[in-house]
Amino acid sequence: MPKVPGMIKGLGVTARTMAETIKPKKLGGGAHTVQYPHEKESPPIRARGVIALREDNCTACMLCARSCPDWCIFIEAHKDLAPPRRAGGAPRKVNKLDRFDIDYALCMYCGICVEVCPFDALFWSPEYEYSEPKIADLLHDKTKLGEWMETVPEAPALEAGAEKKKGK
Amino acid sequence: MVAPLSDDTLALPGDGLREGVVNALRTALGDALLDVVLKPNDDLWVRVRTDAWRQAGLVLRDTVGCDYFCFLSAIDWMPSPYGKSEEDPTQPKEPIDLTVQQGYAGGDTRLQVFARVTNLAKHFGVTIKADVADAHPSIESWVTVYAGANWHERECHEMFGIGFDGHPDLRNMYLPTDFEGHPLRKDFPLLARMVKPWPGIADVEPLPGDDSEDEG
Amino acid sequence: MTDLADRQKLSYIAAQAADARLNVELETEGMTLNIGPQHPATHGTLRIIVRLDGEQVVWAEPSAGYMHRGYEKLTEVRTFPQVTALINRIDWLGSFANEVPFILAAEKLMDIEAPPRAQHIRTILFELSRIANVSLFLGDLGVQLGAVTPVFFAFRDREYVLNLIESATGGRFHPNFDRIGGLKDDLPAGWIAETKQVMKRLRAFCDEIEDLLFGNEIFQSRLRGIGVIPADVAKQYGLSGANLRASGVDWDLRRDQSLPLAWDKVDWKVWTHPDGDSFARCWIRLQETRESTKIVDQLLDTIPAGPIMAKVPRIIKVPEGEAWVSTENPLGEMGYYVVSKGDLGPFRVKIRSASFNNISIVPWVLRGVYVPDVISILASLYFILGDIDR
Amino acid sequence: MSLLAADLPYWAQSLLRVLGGTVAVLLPAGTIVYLFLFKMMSFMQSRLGPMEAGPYGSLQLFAEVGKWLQKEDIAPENADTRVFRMAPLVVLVSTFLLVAVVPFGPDAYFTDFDAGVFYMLAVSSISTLGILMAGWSSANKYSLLGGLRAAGQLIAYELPMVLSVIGVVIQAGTMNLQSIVIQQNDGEIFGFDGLGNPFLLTQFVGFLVFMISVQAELTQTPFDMPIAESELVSGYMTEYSGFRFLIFFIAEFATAGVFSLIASVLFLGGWGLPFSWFGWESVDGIDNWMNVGGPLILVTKMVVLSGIIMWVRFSFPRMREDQLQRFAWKVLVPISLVNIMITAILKVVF
Repeated sequence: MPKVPGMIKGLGVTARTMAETIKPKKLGGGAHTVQYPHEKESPPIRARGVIALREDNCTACMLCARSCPDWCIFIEAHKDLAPPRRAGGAPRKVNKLDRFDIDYALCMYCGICVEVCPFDALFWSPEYEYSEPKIADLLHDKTKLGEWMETVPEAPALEAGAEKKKGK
Repeated sequence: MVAPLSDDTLALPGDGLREGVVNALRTALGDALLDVVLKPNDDLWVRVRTDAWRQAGLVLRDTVGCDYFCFLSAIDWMPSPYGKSEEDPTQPKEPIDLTVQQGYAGGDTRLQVFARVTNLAKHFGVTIKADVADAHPSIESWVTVYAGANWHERECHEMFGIGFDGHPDLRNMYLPTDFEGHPLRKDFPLLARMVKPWPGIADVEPLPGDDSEDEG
Repeated sequence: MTDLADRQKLSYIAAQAADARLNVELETEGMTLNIGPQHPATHGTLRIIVRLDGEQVVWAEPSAGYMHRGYEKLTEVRTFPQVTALINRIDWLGSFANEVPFILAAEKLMDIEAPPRAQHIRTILFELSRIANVSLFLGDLGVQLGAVTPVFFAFRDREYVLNLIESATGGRFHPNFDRIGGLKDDLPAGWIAETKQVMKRLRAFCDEIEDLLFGNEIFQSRLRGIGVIPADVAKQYGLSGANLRASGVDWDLRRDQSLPLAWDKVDWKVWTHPDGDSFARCWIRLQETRESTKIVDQLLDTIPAGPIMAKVPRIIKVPEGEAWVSTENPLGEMGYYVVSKGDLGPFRVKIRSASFNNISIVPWVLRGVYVPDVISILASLYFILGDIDR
Repeated sequence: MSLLAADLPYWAQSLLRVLGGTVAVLLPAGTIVYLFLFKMMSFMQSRLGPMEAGPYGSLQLFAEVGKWLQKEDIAPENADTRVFRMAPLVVLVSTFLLVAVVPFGPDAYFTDFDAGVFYMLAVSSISTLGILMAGWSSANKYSLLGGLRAAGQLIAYELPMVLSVIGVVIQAGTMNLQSIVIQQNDGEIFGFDGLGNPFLLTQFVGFLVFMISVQAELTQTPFDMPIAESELVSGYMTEYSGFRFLIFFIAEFATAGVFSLIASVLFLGGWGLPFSWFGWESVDGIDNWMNVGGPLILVTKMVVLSGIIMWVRFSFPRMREDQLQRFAWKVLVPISLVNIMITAILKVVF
């Protein structure tokens, strides 16, 4: 067979792609793009979208703030009395959060804070739609971070051959 | 399977390959070869006298066969006088030990130039170091040995303030021409860490009327 | 080969002649053209100052540093885990590949080795980031030469690779997944099957690009014999990766050094090309993308079971010492010279990035070419700004 | 004589002609931009293109025009302001002048004069002037390089274009575009008149050369060095924005449309269908509905041709300046000269 000139082949590639795109979705064609915001792609479970805070678990131990490479976590707390664990015990002294801010304008989404947290207070949520017109509004306080908790998914099942993981 | 490495790479237990390199360097440079650290089957560090820097490069290129230029840079061995800016301002500052202590293959000066070249045929690399005087840090240029050293020496010049004699064009590469200071020297402060307070300071208000220290 | 060397010589003579013409024959001044820092062809902010006689380059000088972020300084105030989060921004298109040599260097200093499963998955992700990176190059190449369509194909199919990386690591561009002693997490269920599908796609993408671009006669006439770099010059300048192999040097760090990664367990080929011209560099990258999909396919079948983390203390202090580890990254040889003083963080990290060396040859290779060739040569050398400036 | 001329006063005729001319320039431009630049290009790249403005994005063009019109009219400080401002208009004028000779139907034409081909080739080079003006006056090195490249390129490709049309002129024996259309539809090939005699068949080489030259005249890829966005940012258009850029943009696609119209007139039988289908004997026998149907047929042919132009544009990389010149002088010019010789010989023989 004589060699087809490369230019003709090139025209063939674009024509084929056009046919693919025009072909209805049902037949396996269609565009590869998604018409945001009418339809949305759901990010994978592990996607690092936004950090959620479970306030009750936080002990203000400062580990996350110290391990943050960007210094974008700010924590203040006060001592408080909590009801005893067992009935009849003495009330426990706990650290209650006054302030837990993450400045998403600085955050580089490395996930180190979530990883170092020893008390399971920080979680990743794949939520991504929280852009703001004003940069100052990207500072999420503890209420807002707490609201993200609803969007935190279960950790995905693991591929065959993986060891069972302990903890989170 | 991938083609096996050449026979020379599968070095002997004593790593005859790298020992051969050291011997070749010693023969060519004599007592200008100051120190050697050899990790068998892993890596090789040599330190040469400052005035033998260019000659060592020539020997490495022509005799040892390391004709591939990997990188050239410098180290400031003085510990940073500023620490990591991660201390509580309310606590007294711990003094920082500023003794200069060099790494592999030793050294006498605070600043050291080091470079790495590779032998592509026999699959090994050599890290070569040389001291540069603290007062007037300068050393011969490698541009005539390895053409690629040009940019690396320019970078090194602006970042460490080390002069390279015989370099054709020792302009700043990244910084503005009138920039003062040498950013990668340890005594150059990292301002980004100093203008902001460290957020890692524990800020927990005690219960009213409770002065007992932290527990659990 | 001699033919190409002759062409290079001719372009040199042409540059000299143009230089002479500027001052003597016509008493013109020539024109200094700033390509960049804001220019469509410099993907980032690289500035190239060229002096022209007509459209012929008499002299060219890249001016980097518009994006210098001082990573070598920043690493000195960070702990080892924090450095990992930082350095995957060096070559932002192949980010996981940036983490690996640094982690390997730290592991070398600590004298630990990741378990086989972790090594395997590291290699897979490494190759995926290579595919993500180089597929974008293949598309971008078209844009640099005026063909608009390939880049959309590249973005289209790279998206699938990025989705894979995201579903495994959580980050599309900055995985921060590699840890001293292993990996952060195991693969999610179903990932292997999905990856195999995507690899099939990517091979089809390579075929499309080959038909659309590499087979095109205009494309070939634009790149063949342009920007010839002979092997000895390439080695002198420390060119690496596809740029070096395109000059006929058979050198691939994946094969030519022993690292605790899984490349030696599968069957693949190192491609070289004798010409050393722009076309050779692009062609090598195309072949390497195909080769990478093959590597990934084979590795997926042989992932060993077991843990993904070695026994590592919770707070990592790296013992005193110096270590150099480099790997064959998408752009070329990427290495870290890590000096530790037994602290939480490194004492000094010298980052040897591929693009810095690859671009340092630009003044040499651009003399005597025409303005359109400036673009095609730069495109074929393939640099990422973050990788030059660090 | 023209149908319109018979019934209407002069001012109405003129008004109608101006309106018709505007429509004839803007409609093809709009069609090409929406159909090919927005949609075909997107489909070829596995995406959908603009979808928000209007059903299936069909009003996107109006949105774009609205955006451009709102923008400030900026001229660089060092620019030669008067020339800078005039340049886009000069380019657009060439398009309007071109469309004046295109026949749209048996009676639907703006002018009908005997040197149509000659005129068409002459006015098409006015746009070169505009581009050179834009490149020179912008006070920008990229623009200057782009303008000079454009001048060199357009002059180089003018020649093969002229030479390829000469084949048609020899075969038709006239330079009147209307007569060329009628000849093609009225003609026969070796006694078979089912297809008429479109010059595409007899002048295939000429057609190819003409289309390649058109591609170059329009500075579409693979001949888009004057714009060359990866080298020269935007070439001679670098400094333009707002409605002056819009005029360049319209001119680019309107000219693509007009050249496709001319190519279909010269090679594809223009507004006509083979006369034998309807049993028309001569021009006078043509039914009157062809004055409406003719333009539609012509536009259909135009869409096909400009589709090919755009298809090539979206698929190919760009050539280098010296390669382009070499291609024009060493390949296209000799081929079209040979084509003229063969046509002339055959004309004498038959």
